[in-house]
Amino acid sequence: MGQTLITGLATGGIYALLAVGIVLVFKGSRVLNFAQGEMGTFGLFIAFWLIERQNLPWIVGALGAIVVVAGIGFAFERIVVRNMGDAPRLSVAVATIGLLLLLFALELKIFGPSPQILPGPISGLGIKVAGFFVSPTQILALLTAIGLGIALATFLKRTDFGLGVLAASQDPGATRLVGVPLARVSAFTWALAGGVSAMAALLIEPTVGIFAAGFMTGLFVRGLAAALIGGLTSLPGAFVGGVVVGIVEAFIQQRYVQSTFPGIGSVAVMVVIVLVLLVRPQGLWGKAAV
Amino acid sequence: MSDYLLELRDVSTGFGANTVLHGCSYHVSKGEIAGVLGLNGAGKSVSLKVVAGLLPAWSGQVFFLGEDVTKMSVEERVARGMGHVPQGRQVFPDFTVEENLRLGAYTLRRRDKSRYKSVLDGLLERFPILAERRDQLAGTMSGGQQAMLAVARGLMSEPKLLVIDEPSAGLSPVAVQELFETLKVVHETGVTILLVEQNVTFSLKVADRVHIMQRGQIVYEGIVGNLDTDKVADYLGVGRLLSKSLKASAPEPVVTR
Amino acid sequence: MGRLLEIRGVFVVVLLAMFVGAACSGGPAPSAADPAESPGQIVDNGDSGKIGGGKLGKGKGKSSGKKGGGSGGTSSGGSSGGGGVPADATDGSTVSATGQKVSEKQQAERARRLAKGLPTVNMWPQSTAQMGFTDDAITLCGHAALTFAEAFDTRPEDINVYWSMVNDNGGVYGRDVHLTIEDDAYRPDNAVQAAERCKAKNPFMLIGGIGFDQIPAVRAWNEQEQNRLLYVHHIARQDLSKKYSFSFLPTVEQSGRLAARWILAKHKSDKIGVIWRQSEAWEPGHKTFLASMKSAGKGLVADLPVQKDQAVYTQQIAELKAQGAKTVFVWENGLAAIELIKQAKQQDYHPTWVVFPFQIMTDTLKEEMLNPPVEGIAMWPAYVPGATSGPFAPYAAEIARYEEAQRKYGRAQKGNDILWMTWLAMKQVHQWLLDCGPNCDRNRMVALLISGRHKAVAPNCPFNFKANQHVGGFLGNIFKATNVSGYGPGWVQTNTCVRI
Amino acid sequence: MTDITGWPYESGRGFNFRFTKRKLIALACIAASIAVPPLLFRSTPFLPSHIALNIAVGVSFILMALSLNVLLGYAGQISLGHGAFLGVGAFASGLLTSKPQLPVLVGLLVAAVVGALFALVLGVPALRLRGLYLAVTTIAFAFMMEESLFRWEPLTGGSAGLELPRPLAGTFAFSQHADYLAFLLVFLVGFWLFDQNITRTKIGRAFNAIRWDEKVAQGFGVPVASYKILAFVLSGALAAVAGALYGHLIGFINSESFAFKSQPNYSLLLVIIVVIGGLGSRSGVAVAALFYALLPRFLEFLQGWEMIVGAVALIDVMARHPGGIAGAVRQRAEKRGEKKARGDLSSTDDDELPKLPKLPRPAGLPERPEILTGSALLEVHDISVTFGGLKAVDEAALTVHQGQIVGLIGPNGAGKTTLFNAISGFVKPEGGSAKFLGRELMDLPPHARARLGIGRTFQQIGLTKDLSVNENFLLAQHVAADYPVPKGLLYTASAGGSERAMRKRATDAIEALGFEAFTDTPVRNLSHGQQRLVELGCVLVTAPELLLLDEPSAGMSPAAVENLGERLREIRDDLGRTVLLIEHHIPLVLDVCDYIYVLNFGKVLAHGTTEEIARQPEVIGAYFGEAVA
Repeated sequence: MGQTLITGLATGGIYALLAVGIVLVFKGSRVLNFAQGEMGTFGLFIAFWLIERQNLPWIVGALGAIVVVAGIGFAFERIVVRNMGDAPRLSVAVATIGLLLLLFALELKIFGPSPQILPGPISGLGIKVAGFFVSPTQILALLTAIGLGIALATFLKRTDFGLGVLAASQDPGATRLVGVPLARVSAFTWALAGGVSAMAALLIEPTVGIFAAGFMTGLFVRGLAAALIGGLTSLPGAFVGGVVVGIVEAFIQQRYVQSTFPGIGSVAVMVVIVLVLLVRPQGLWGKAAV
Repeated sequence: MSDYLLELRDVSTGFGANTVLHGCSYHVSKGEIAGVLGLNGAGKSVSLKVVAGLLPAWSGQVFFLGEDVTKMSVEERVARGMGHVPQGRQVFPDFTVEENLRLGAYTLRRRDKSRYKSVLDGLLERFPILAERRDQLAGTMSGGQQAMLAVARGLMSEPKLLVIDEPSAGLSPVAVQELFETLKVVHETGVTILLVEQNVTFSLKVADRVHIMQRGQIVYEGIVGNLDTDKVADYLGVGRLLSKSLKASAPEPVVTR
Repeated sequence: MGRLLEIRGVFVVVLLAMFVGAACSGGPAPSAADPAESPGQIVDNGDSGKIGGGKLGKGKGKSSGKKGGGSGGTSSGGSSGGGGVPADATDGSTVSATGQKVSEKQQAERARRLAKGLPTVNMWPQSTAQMGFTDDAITLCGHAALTFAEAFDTRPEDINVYWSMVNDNGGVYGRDVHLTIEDDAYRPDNAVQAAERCKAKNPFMLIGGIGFDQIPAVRAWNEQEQNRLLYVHHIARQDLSKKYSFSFLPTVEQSGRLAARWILAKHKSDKIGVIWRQSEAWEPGHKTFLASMKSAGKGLVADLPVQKDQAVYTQQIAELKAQGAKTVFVWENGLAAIELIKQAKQQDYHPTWVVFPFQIMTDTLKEEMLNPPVEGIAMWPAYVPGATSGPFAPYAAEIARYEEAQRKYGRAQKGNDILWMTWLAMKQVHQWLLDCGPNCDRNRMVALLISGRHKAVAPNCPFNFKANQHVGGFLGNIFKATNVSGYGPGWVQTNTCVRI
Repeated sequence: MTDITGWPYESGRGFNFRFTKRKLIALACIAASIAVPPLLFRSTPFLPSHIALNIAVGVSFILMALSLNVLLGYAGQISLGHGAFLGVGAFASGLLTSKPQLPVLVGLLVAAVVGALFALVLGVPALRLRGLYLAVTTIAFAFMMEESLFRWEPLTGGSAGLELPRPLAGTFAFSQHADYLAFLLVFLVGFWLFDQNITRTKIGRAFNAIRWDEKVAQGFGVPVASYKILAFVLSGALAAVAGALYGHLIGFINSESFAFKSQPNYSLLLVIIVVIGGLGSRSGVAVAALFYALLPRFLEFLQGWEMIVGAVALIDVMARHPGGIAGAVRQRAEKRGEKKARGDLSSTDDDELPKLPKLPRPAGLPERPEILTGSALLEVHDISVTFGGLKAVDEAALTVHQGQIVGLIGPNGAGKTTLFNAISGFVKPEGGSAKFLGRELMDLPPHARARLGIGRTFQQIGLTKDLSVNENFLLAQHVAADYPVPKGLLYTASAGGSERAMRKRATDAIEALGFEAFTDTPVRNLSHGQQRLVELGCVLVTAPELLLLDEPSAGMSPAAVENLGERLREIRDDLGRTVLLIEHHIPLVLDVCDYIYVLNFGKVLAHGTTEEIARQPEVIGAYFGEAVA
């Protein structure tokens, strides 16, 4: 029983990281970034190239991936999101689908379709934690998720620019009228979201082992569920949502591990999404944003 | 170049195929409270959006502090000293009063962080209701209190010009009265005010000069106190009923443009 | 009502036009000849004594005049028909399937002996029986998971190493053998489209690569009236209804039985669990495994279904650990096994895994494969690059010849188990082509196979099509992951050609 | 009312060509001529089989894209998981035709039914969701199907999948790709006719209205909920058939063929095709579908580059033309047309409202009870509406008698529009009742109230702005379209008759307004005054008993306001209609209204005849903040 809870918490931490990326972009430019997952996979390929082909240490590969994907987020915002100005949000969402397909096609073209294996930051066997068993990478994932959350929360609340980012999500018009450069806020959130998605991918991959093009898109939907539970506009909500989704999925899968009906876990996650949308579209913390 | 604090010169703009402003021009001199009046849909608020930079002008120019700012971004105009009290107040509901004020001082804190404390305390003194509710979320405050907060937030960046858009909409008469006094006090401290207001009497009480807008153009401009009441009443579609009350407050007419 | 009729009328008219058009064109359709249903005789103009009745021209030169089309079959229209017997069919020398230099005359003699009394097969009409054969070339085409090339480290040019070697030594009865591989991306729907591309090349033989899901799809495709190629493929379901498909490897069902027999022999005392891919192509093996276990009175502590590319197995591992399974049979492909073992190690769970052994697993997991050593069941001999001593000694010569050919004709890298497996398969096909003679055609090839007269080329395990005319394999090898000196962890053969 | 779904809509006009009878027969011949050649030249060099195969794939893509266009293009319901419907159709047909060997046509039929059922399951939550939230639900639905149902071995064979045989016509099997191409082309003609029947009947217009603004649709009597479900069901059924046809073409499908992660990802690719093709434009979508299906197949050397180029093209098109290519084409066409139209306009002062159309009561209207002149038409008793703690309307009561013009005045934020919304049914009041002709409105949905004979205008012009003036007049007659939906889909004689009557009535109304020049101009390109006029015309075209007008004088010049007064009197006296009018322009109110209610802070401050109210200037003074002095 406890083991399932631990596993749920660990994967939940990773879903939370994904959800934070989704919520950041939604707060920054009121757009649901469908490429959030695939940006992570692209980061994995960059890390793979740095670590395996140029055999640099893991940390250098990871940082390289985070910087490159943050750059992709920044560039996409600067080139596309900005000059779409106040075009309907769905057109911008479709543009992010374009980014998803572009990254997917680039991965296939540059790195080839075959699955790759990337070693985790700390290998070695699992450790006993209060009688239950967790792998080192899962612990690292959870710690990073929490650490990033705290760092982000303090930055947003303490600094002026951070306050500007939070204000942008409440009322973009008023934010500009107090002198906050909305363009820079939007660029910042997209770059940060890129970095966060690369970090999430780097932490998920070791637990899964093998990754290929499109690897993260499957997990994107779970990150989306987590963000929705939080209400798409609240960072703490995204965290709680991530953990909830992780634990629900773990318990359902554990309960039906013998059954031959496939994909019970993902069915549970989807039912959660639909229920949250029907009952409380603005999620547990957020305000009705759309 | 322009010798007014703020001047709109032959500005036309609109949305898609609809042109709203057709060569609209008006000006605000330093230390003055200028009111822009007009019926619904005359384009009053649109002109403020052009002043703020939220809406690009298709043609014509906007001058602020004598400089042509037509192409300048919203943020830069605020940095140069243009404070805003937006339509419908648009306070940040999930922020406390103090956080709203701190955000209002965004440009001030970038210019000179040390002045923030003194400006904040000064304003809290002048707006006691805000001082009491310093840590209350703006979203939970009443319409009148939010209006006060919006004005205070606009003042936090020590603006040279405060642009206020329909502050009285949706306020109870008592709140309107308080707002009137506040604006009078604010004006005394030397802040120039550009006011767009649908409530005619309120504007005439507050403003020094009045510009009347009709279908995207200024059709009448005059100093309060010597307005051609019949013409004003007619433009404002208020009809003869109200001309009586207008007469009381406007002695002699001024030739129109 | 006028308008209503009119609309419906238009629709009906169009449908009628379409069917009428179809009906009338269905009749004297110009090309799609319907092959005779029942297997008939080998088309050979009676005197089986003479090979193909064609005059055997002299001289080795490639350009020697084209002999008149042998009686083998009139070539109607381009390469789609068969070629005749090449002039220099039996006067040169070539390399035999076992690697010795041998004269074509001797091989032709042996083919003629084997041809006597072959059962009659008439699965292809005379006009297309020799498709893929021209005077100086034989075309073969295959489908395989090339997109997983990097993972399995195989490229089209590597797979062609065997035939480059044969063509360099005179080819088969003077004909060069050209093999092209179409990529099926390890997915059944792509495999059908790859087979479609192969069909456009009119190959003599369609060869199927690894893939429990891909092969059934192509077999079904191949039975359709306008396809019907001679399809030789890797492990697949029994499914004898597929008349045009042959495999000299055991079936999915037999592999399941072999695994059960091995586990009962070695791990009877342990608690046993099984993880199996939930798919129609994998289900038969799982069924026979369970049946064998049950017949031996051995219950399973865990029987867990998984999906293709499931990637996350935490719950299954937790269940196996909870049930205390000491030996786990992984009825899934190599990539899934890697993820499973990797994730199990992270959950501090170390049973004896029984898997399909691939070199990518030992190369990736390295030491994690060794304690306790992972066991594997394979239908091909073990291979570790460069290792020729110890258990590899019996077929060290073959390994050396393979690696030498890789260096000479391939991308000069050290080769891997997939290429080794392909090398052995091509070697077997070479033997068949030689045994089938210079005037071979598809009917004769099939007759040769189902007669059981051909010989299995070492180190492949022996096979025999006599049992059911379509599946020849009935033996398998048992591997164990061990540290091979000079290379590191690799698969080593502990038990050879174990009976199923 | 801003565009709730936040979606840039281009009307279905595009460059579709309209079908008359003569063209229909011509089309049938074209279809036959397309279908027969592939049969005759089967796998000869003229049409080699792999070319036929690629073209057939192109045609299947068109069918799939058309199915999504109905849902996303016409009705504006964002479905990002359309691949799931393709899969459902393919597996349903596969199951029936591979194991029990049923004929393929039966398989296709069952696929359509199953697709419709699954669409129903997805359609119900769609009723309450908008924009991005709906998009997310559809993705969740697609993932649920892909990761569970499509992998359920007994149903789909799991990763081994199913074989889908080619159809049989008696002994003739469509095994050659050229034959199957012919089979597909017949279905293409069928889809095209079906789609055309949607756009030219009340169904397509209702979809467009729902896409633009549900309130406007309800105002014209469109039962929005049931039409949304209809959009999902039609789209689901068409998608299932298209998926099945594609399945039978490639002969084999497994759990991954329609997966989200598969290559290509059908769900997203179809969205791209519909969006790039320009929403709602049938021909644009078909061209985009062909382009996307055939490009990678014919330009083999592109290998991998085509997806990169495709993705960049999509991002670029979205950035520059949120309305898609056809949208861009239309914008250019309209710009030319608009300049011409605006040209003639500037000559006349567009705010002069010419005479309003005096049209007889349309035949198809539902029966209405007999009304005695002067009797109470609308009686509202203590309606209260609160928004987040703020009492927008506080026990308001008013009565409107037949043949009267009643004014409702009050400062901004006094609750006037909220009261209107309560009467029209867009807002649920806490308590109180509103009787119209004795019928209690509170237990009727908005569209039912409209059918009773209540016309409504909106502050931001209640028209479908991307549809043409003519189509708005047709939409306005939705209440009078008395043929059932299935008849409309088959465009039966009765449906055709009713449509022709509505078309004639629309042309009469447009002529009466003198707007013939702008019949086909999208309303968006008219001036504010003209749009106001078209809205008035639309509301009047079904001769409703009561008109709720929300600030018609907003943005009008004094001269135009004078003219508006004339028109209002004309509506009351000549057309015998009753009007409840929200207005800011006091002189207009005093001049035109028979009775006035003054509202402030949601309460009725005072009410009385115009003379009584005029005598109490302090009432209006208070209204203007006189108390401030």
